[in-house]
Amino acid sequence: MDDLEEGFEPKIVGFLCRWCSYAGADLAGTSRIKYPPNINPIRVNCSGRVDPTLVIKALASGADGVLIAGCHPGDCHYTSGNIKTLRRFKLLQKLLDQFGIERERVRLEWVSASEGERYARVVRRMTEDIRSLGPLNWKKRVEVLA
Amino acid sequence: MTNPKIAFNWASSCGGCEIAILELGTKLVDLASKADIVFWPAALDYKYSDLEAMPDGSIDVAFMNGAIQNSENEHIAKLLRAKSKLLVAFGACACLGGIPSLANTTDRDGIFANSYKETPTTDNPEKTFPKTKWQVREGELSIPELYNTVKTLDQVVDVDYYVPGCPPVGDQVSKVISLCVDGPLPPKGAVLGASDKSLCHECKRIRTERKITKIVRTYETIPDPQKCLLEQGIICMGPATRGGCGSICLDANAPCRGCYGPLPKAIDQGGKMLSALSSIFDAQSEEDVQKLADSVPDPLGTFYRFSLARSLLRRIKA
Amino acid sequence: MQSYLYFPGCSLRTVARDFDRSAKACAHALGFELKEMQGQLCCGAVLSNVDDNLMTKAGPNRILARATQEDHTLVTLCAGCYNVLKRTGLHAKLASSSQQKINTFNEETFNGEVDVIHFLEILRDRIGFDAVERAVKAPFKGLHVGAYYGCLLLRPSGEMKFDDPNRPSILENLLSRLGCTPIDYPARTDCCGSYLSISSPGNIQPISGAIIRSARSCGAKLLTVSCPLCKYNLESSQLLESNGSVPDDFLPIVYFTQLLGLALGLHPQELELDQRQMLAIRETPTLLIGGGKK
Amino acid sequence: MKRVGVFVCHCGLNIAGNVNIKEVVDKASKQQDVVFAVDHKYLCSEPGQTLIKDSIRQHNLDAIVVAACSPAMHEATFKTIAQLSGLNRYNCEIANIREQSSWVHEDLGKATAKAHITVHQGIQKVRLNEPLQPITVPVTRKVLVIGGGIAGIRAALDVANGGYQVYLVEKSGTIGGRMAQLSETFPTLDCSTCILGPLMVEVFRHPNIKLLRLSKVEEVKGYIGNFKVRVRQEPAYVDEVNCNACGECAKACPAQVPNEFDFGLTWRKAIYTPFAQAVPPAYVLDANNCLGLLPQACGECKKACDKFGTSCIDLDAWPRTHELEVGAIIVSTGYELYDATKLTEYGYGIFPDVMTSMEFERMLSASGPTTGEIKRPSDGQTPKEIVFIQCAGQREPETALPYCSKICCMYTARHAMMFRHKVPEGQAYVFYMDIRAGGKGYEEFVKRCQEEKGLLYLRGRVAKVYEEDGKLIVKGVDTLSGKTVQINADLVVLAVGMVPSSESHNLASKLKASLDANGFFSEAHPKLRPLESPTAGIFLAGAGQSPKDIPETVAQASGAAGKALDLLSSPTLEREPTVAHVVGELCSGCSMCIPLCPYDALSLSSEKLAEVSEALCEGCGTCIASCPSGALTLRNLTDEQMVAMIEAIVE
Repeated sequence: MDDLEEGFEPKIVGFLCRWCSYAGADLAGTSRIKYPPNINPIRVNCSGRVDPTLVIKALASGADGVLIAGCHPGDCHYTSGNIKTLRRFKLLQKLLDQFGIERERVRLEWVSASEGERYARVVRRMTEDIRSLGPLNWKKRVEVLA
Repeated sequence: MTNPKIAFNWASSCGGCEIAILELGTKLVDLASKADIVFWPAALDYKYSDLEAMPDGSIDVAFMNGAIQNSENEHIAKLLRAKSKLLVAFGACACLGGIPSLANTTDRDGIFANSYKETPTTDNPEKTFPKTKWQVREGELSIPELYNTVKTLDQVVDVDYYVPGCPPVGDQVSKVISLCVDGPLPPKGAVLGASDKSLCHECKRIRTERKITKIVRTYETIPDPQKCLLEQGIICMGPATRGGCGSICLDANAPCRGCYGPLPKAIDQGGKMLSALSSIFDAQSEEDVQKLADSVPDPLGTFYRFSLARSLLRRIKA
Repeated sequence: MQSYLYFPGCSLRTVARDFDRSAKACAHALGFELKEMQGQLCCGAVLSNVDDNLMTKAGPNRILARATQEDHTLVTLCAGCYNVLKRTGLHAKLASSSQQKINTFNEETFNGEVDVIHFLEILRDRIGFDAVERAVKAPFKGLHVGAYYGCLLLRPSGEMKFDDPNRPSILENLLSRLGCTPIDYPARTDCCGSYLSISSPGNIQPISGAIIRSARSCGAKLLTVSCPLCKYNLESSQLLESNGSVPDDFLPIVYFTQLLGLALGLHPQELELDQRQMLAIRETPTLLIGGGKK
Repeated sequence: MKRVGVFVCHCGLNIAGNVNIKEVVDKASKQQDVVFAVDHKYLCSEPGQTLIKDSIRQHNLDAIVVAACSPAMHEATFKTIAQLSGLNRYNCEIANIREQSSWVHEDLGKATAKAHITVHQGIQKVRLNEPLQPITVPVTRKVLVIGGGIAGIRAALDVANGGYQVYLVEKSGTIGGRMAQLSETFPTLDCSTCILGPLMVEVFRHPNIKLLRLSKVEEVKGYIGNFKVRVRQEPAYVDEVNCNACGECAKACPAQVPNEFDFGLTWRKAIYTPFAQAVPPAYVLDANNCLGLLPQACGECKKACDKFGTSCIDLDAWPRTHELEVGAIIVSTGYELYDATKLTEYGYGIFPDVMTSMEFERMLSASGPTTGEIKRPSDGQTPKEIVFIQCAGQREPETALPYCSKICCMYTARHAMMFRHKVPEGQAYVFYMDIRAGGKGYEEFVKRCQEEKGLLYLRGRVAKVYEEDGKLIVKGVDTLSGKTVQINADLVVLAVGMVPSSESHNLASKLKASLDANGFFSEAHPKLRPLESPTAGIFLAGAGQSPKDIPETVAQASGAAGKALDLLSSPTLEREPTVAHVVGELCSGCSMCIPLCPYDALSLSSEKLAEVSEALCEGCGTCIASCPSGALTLRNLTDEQMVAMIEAIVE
């Protein structure tokens, strides 16, 4: 089932911090920068709101990838929420390695309110990477190996 | 009126839960006086045929421990469910998958390869692996089929109550049994014999500052018995684990391993503990954070030691 | 021996064979080797390297995609190849939609996994000019050399990030380590006329001519370059000036690798230096060729 | 179970052009709990809002989802309309189907699909929203103004005249900023210090303004209406009240230092007054260049001062810290000049006769290094041929500044004009890309300079400047004639761009106010909220927000002051109630959350359970993410809601 399915469109859940990354994504919009529609953002006040459990939840319930995006270190609207995110993310990466989930699927990126182009680039690259990895389709994987 | 009929059975488990029941000691005698034990293979000579012979719903309460790892486990679970009014998942394995569900970090072939080939002590030149069926002169021999993925009891049959713990601690066990026998019965799906708050709530150790500068493994130190183990850098699952056990491990100066399972509102025990722990890493720069993260040995085995089958991901990607 | 994956390009096989040979010789003398990559194509410099015309990028993308099979760094000598390949690599890194188009067209995915560097960057950043200086066996005695950069090494500076586009110094720094006296002249970063030499050779003369005059007036005895086309233009403009015949004050043009080679004590023939060039170098009485230790 | 209404906006063709609105409406109407779904051309318009209002009443909806532009645009508008229609404003959710759907995806089908999911997310969230009441907090009715240039001066005066206390923090020894360095101002050729001076004095004398010079903001805590700011003030070593600016101390001082006020074109002493009209009118001692205070090495100034009986120098003075409590902060940190040495094509810093426009400005000033005469720095000769290069290092995204500094066209015209006044026989050339003279009387001014003063304007860039026998050879192109030009000049003046104050990045992180890509303070909305930072309670004035000229700066300063006064006009203000709170029966007091709060809003209660101070909580949610019991939740962004939204996406 790992083979590239024809016309496979990755489903990416995005957690965007309201002050930097969501604003950056908005800027991409106002600047009419095009990027693939595979990401669906959830607006959170701070990337620090993103409980690793929710990332795992997203993967377990059918997402092919998860993007967490926050302010650049030092620029956090809440001084250091993004650093907490970084701490959780690094350990989460290690855990997901053990579960066999490829690193390309779960990413933490810093996108400031002025980096519309960067946001678009991140989404493009992530969509491409996951497309070449193929679907994650976790539920099915578990059933197959009942 | 006749005494209520109760049954005990084990699936894929170490037997510790059976011992936990035997540990009731004389209380068992009192139990026997007010309830008839109609099935308990570990202690008394019962055959599955006896169980099959019973009419459906004829058992009042059945306590099943152990995870579901093979066809036999599943068959008996279903059988016991049919025969019992109440089915109680007894112990960490039945509730969460327990230690056996760490097998979900591999699959059947992986287990066989390891047990019948790779281990240094194995001598198996013919590369013989277990087969579910085998022809011999006398006829066909069969053994249960090992599953790729270990399951919790409620992943194969409907479960009324849960009693966590590896094993459930003595006094909780007697309380639970008498509760099930005498009532009043709590709402279906309740977790019995455990607290709804985390172990930290009953932990007597002193907390000063929630901060982790270095991960310390238990063999590397003799922890200060007064201070919180987390703050000494030892990974203690206490914050993400139900209390009710009486913090016996901590009294023995050993960290909680999480056998009482996730808290009522926690989506995923491992994920929650991972988040709580890493959040207090004393590191700002990416490099320092990376260093601390790398110093956590085996996150999966640490955070999901008892709950892998009950976790969101349940097993590793094949 | 440290080995670098190397892309010579068309000219270095033909008109600029001396550039290729001398570079390889110098590399050897400095303790590394240039390993030619498999499956070379024209770098595409002959086509204008404009962003909206994807076809011009198809070729260079192929080259780089193939290079990834062998290494993650690709070395060039010709300023033209360097410019085209480096910028192609940068474009690929952006993972833009146009890059995706190119990849689909080429049926090879290339996302900028190769860094394109110039031979000079090896000397400056990997080996270090100090080490180069230590390897010098026959230092020049103050030969007045004008470094000529042209455009392709430096511009667009935002992408090339090779050296200051207006006041570059890398060649001067190298030359002074070899014992030369690099002379500064305003025209050293002017354009040589590039492919006008094909479309309208007449226009080369004034453009390149100005560069030669500027260099001469500032006291250059010869010019050193890193681009076969610059060399061709700077030479032909002088010949044109004295309609075909070689003028007495002819200002010879040599590749920087040839001067480096001499300083490293290599024989002029290894470096494919011709008589006129050697003459220009020898004419400077203070110069000492070969053998002599520091 | 809620009755949810969904409203989908066309936004003209902005959304409808690339999203199938009908499909979105149809799908939405089939969602759980949705009892009504409709679309409209412009929901933010009056009829649009009325539609929402009426539908809420007719279908007695108790929650709505508005699918339109980004919440950053009109969330407040729609929440208010919901409130006016009898809903709790927190039962309104925005689904952003413009900025993050219709505008960014090529394929209409795909953009529609995404828009649908976005709406679905909104529905899932709003179903679980709880009605909330805003939190009211008191307001400290004082204002902090950071930066004492013309913007800070104007803002401080307006707030102070409004009757509120102002702290004006200035890092240098005097207020006045860049404007004080200017000779004249365009287009009226007013003497700059003449119009600035009186304002500076007014600030100095104003009873409501406390001026803190030689000061820097060290730490900012708190939130809108209740900021706590720590300011560190370096000592001036001179008692500004008693000093009568006689200057004897400076005469006595043996330490010579390049005078930054003249960009190093002149010298000053280590004890000095920046310029004649400096406010406060007192000398200051620049400790970095003093021959030595600790241990005292010289003390000549003190001797001189004592000799004249004023004895107002205290060489043992120490820095002071001020703990200020303010309700609003106005940031007017101004600009600096782009480092011209980076523009190697012009050879600034290599050729002495290549100077920046600000240096030229000082040279024009009667109080400047040459008392108003124009001279070549190299030999003191009067230049005859002068070249002004506009957009030096500007509008060059690849190598220098990507933006236009807006004022250079104007002051260059003025400079060229002044040159012709002072050197009638001279010739001035101006290289320009295009003339940007938008502003009252600006175009006329430039025309006047060009025509009356016979300035030679050359449309094109300069490729390089180099020296050849005593002359500066300026090589450029005249794009109108399509020819390259070469000018042998005596003096070259570079109109280098404005860059934000070097302090601003540091300050921004203390204020938690964001900067744009070029390091200027970002505004909350480029069109609708240009005076505010996205961080509530912080207002912007002057060139610290974007390059601008004096009139614009003053206008923005007064605007920012007005905003601040508006905020201070009421003793209390309302804060978002979407904050963290603890479910007591689930909390086990493990205290893992407590160190995570950047606002110290979390503490352990008497019953040893976590508790949140709602006034302090900013609702970032960092603690929620780490609560292992799930006892901490964020109001209207609970884990339950997050999961519901995740499922809306992956289903």
